Amino acid sequence: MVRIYNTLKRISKNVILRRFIKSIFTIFVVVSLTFFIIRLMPSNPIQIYINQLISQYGMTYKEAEALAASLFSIDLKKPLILQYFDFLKNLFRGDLGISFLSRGTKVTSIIKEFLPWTLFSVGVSLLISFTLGIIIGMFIAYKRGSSIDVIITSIASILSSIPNYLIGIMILVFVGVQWKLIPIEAMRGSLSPGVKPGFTWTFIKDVFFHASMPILTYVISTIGGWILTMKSSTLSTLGEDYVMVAKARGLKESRITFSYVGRNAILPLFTSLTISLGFIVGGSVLIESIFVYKGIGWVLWSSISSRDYPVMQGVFLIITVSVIMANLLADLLYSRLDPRIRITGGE
Amino acid sequence: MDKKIRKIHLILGSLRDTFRLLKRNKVGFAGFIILIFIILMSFIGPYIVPFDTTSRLDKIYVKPSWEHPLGTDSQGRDILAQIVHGGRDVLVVAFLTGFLSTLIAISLGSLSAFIGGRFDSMITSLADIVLTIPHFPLLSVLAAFVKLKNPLMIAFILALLSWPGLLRAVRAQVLSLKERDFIEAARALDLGTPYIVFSEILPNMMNYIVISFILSMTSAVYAQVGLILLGLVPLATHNWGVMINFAWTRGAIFYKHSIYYILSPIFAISLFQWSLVSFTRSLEEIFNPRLGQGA
Amino acid sequence: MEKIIELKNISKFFTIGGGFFTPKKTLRVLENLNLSIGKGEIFCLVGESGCGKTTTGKLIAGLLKPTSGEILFYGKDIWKMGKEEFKTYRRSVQIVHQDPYSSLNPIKTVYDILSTPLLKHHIVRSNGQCEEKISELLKIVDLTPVEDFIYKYPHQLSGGQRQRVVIARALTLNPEFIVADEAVSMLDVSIRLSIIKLLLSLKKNFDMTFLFITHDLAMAKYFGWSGKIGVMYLGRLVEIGPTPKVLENPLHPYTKALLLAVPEADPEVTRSKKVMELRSLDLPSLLNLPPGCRFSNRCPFMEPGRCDKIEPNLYELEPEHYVACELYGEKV
Amino acid sequence: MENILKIEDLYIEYKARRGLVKAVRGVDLDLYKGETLAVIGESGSGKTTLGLSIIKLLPSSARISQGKIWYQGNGKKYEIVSLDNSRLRKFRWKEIAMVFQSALNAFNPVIKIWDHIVDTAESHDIKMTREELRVKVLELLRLVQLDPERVLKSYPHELSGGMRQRVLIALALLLDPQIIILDEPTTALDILSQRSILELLKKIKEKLNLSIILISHDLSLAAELADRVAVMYAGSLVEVGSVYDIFYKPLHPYTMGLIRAVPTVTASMRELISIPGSPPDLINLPEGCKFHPRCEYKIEECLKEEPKLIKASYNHYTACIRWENIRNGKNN
Repeated sequence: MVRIYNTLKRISKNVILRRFIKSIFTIFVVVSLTFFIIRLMPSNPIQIYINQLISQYGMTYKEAEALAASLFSIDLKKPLILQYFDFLKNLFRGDLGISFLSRGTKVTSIIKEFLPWTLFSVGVSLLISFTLGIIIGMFIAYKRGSSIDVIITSIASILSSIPNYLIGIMILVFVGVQWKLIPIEAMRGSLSPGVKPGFTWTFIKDVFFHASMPILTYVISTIGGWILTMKSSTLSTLGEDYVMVAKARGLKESRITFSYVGRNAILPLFTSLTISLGFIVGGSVLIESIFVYKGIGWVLWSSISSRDYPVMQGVFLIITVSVIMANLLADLLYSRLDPRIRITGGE
Repeated sequence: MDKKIRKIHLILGSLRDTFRLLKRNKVGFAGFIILIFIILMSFIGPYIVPFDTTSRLDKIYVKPSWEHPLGTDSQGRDILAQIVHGGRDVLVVAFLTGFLSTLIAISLGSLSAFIGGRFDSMITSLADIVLTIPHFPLLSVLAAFVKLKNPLMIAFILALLSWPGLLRAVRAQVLSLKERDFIEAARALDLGTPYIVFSEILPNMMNYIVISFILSMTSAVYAQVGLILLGLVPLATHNWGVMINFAWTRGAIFYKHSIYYILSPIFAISLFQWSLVSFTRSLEEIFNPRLGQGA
Repeated sequence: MEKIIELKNISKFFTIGGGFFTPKKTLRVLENLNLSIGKGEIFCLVGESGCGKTTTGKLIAGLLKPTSGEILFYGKDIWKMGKEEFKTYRRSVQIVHQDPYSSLNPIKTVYDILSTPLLKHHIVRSNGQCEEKISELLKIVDLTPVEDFIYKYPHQLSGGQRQRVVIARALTLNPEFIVADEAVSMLDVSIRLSIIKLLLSLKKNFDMTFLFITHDLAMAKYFGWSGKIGVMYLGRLVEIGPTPKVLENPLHPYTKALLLAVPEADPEVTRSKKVMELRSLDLPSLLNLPPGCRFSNRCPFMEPGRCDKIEPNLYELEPEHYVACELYGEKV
Repeated sequence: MENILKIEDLYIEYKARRGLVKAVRGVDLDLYKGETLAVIGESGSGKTTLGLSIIKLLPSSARISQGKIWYQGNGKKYEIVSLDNSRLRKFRWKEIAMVFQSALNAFNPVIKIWDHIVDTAESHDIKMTREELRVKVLELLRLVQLDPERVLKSYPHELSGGMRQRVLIALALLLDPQIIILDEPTTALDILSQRSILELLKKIKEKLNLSIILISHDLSLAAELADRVAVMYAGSLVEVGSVYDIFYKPLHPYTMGLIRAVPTVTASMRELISIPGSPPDLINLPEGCKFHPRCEYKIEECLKEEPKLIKASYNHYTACIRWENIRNGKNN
């Protein structure tokens, strides 16, 4: 008993471990939530599917039920709570069931095929917009009140308030249709047919060719937010005593800008980073559907439209897990950058 | 009697002050005016501008003219009329969502701050979890199970996801206000908990509440139109989202002459979102002058 | 003298952390506190920040509940009182805070601030009476002409004026006892004295009892010359006695150190002080208190094996003058 | 005596929403080599603005509208107001260092103390190897009674308030400046930590023959440390003189009022007299002498013109036309 208590105490003292356990807990909650939504909703998808099989293929109820159960990897005869445990067990083994639509395809292999494209496009755009946003935001904070500040701030605030899918549609309409600057038809999908994955120029070029419009959309729709947040964070950091003392100490301007202002001004942005991550990944459902960029968001949408429940469930889970993991990563990065958190655990 | 009048004068004076401060921030003031305009257009406009739903095949995708200031759609119907008639649904859902999520956030947030202990950690953990789950995928999955027929239902589901942000703010505010000396003085004066909550704490949080209310309206617009766009909400009425969905699913996006039909709802939604956001920014500046640029 | 407030073996611990994922820690803010305050007396509680004097004030005002021990109001334990009795107690004890900026609700006028308790507790029967009573209160705290202040918001008043409104608010319920928690330390030097004089006039005119909490020994001396003083260190009372005795003949090493350390507004006096050399400059944390006497790790007179082992007893060396130091153990 | 700093007819204004704040108005002040000059004033008297202007570190809303500040030390002579940015940067800390009021936030929270030292040294092209720098810093930290090895490895938040203040003082001495400005160096500290800082400052003063400007609202700090005292009220100097002249023979009604209003601990109990009214609004200053609304010596002439500093005796200046009446104790 005492040993368990001591272990728990040690765990609770270690911030990183604490965050990790919290993430695992969140994943567990989401997993359970997904299971019970699917099983308990008024229009229970398994039941719908069984009915569908009966009416479309003339199966008996037993046959249909057996087929449905095998697709979900669930024994429907067991009590709900045991089904739940089975579901957890399967999940732990990496078994997310089988697609309704293309029979025989495992949900996990669908995820394996489509997830990388989303991670790639979202990751690249986040990197671009975060970096650019920080640089521009800090720049206009230093130039506050000037006309360049006024112009950039207004543009940023307009960009940050327009929903990202509307930006996507506008890009499609203007760049693709009205001005015909890009071949939007050819850009669909995530890779052109015939291009072999590998570390070749053709492959890399093709990857970027297909991902360019989603990336552009993500960047345009998020950069405004980064600029504004960084600007206000920089402004408040500039008002900190230690910046004034640094000036009194006669430190070089560059040293103050990067080590004193910059580094401290970025810290609060990491909290926004975690929220923004969920938002962008969530938004990929819309953006990828608009550009027909075949990532996990597009799969989610098409599985919803075709009522392919196992895929829907698996993909939703994986999206959530990736966001939680990315949050954990951002948290760890943050605790690396802020010694106050690293050591005391924020007390 | 005299005192009542003086009190009214004081209130009027502070309203006038707020308005004056609002006018000082030009962008915020523009946002405010546009917001008022959009609200008036969406709620009173339909009584002034008629919407003729009959198809006019001779007038497909007509360019803007005096008769059709924004041109016509694929069935020859006036676009302007559709914009005027298509705002109400979007606004109602946004408003309801803002209202519901603010209600949840304020009640849970202040309870959490007042009760503390296990209850508090439970609520904050729950808020953390809801905040980490990506909302839009969850909404789309939910939409596959629940027929989102009426605005109240959509608003309710959106509100169930959007309270945690405001809850955190409310909780932090109540925690800090609770420790303020004037609250302690009110306790020492035995003014009673209801009085302390409703008359001392809540009015001091009004600015947070108003701002979060408006911000949750913007996220409601985002999610609602997004769901309509993907066709996950039954398309019963004409609204801005439905217009975009039609443009997208029926291929108008890829048709060169349909540009006014696509851009009109996009512009209307963007303008509405922008006016909400810039209005809140100027409110923030009024409530917290230190955020403003220079003294 | 009748005792209005008595603290018996009061301890107050706070726990921090204790969420699902955070460790729990106990802060022993107050331990084994005993003191009593007679009717019409001024009791000054002095000590450095974090020594527990504010917590003591809040316990006496009934704003916090002690972890253990009893707080007696005219001999009755306040936390065992019936509802009505507790109400009488609560109204009899009022508090004046340090920060005149945060102790007034920024969105209420002086009139609102003062009228709410008056109306709520039926001290006045009508609005007209209320206005009369408010002018009376404002006159007591020297905010005249009344019309210039009654409809002002706090932000339209200076720090000193706000503190006067705070005092007027404390007077609305005709209290017998006022806890003044660093009531002047945030005010400008030229304003402080006038507020102190206002408080003294309340004692004289209304036979008010005061608990005056301060870190400023000179203020405690001026305000509490006729009363008693209690010196606190890390959650314990180390010395209690009549103010002139404690300040002119301090017994506890900590009190001595304080008196020698405090700079004074008189060049000759302050420069002729011989400062006591402490063994450590830093105050220990409440989470990691030294064993035995809590001052033992800094005290230059520390006797190893005694001071750092035994909790000191309270010795009465002179009538009414107590000290919690084992070095006086043999003398008694 | 040799002048190291000379402030000539200095005017500083702030832009605020309500109008122009006249923070410093026509200040003339000398600092002699090796002396400690205390600038005493209440909040809003302009003392901190004056201090910041000496290293030209005013916030962007402030403007020096008139005046000059001459610095003469290390065989160099500068006029600080007209220094360009790059020369100003090299001048700061090397010639004049400043210890700020809020030492709690004076350090960059994300880098260690040692990095602060290196930053400061590198920015001023000190011709020292890392090892030599380390030796010097260890010595300075020992001088301020800190454990050098531990402190250098620490992040700012790992040190207590008193420790941070001592680190900042050590850091101020790093480049051997000629002048140190101390802005409320002990306000946030406990009495015992405050005392240790005061003793430390005395030691430094003795050892290093520095010129010190001490900015404070606390008369007792001036009494403890200063050779000369300058009293500020509403943006201008009202009295300048030796510490003994100021405390024992004040010639301005404001100084006199302050001294009569501040209690002491060890000196015998005396009656205190408060200054009526409150400090003026810096945007709408009264006509004539800025103190006249609160002054008991006021005559009609005081309302007409603001008096300049008048030499009353050797090294003793006052800005009051009735100083002779004050000296003779006559008010008629």
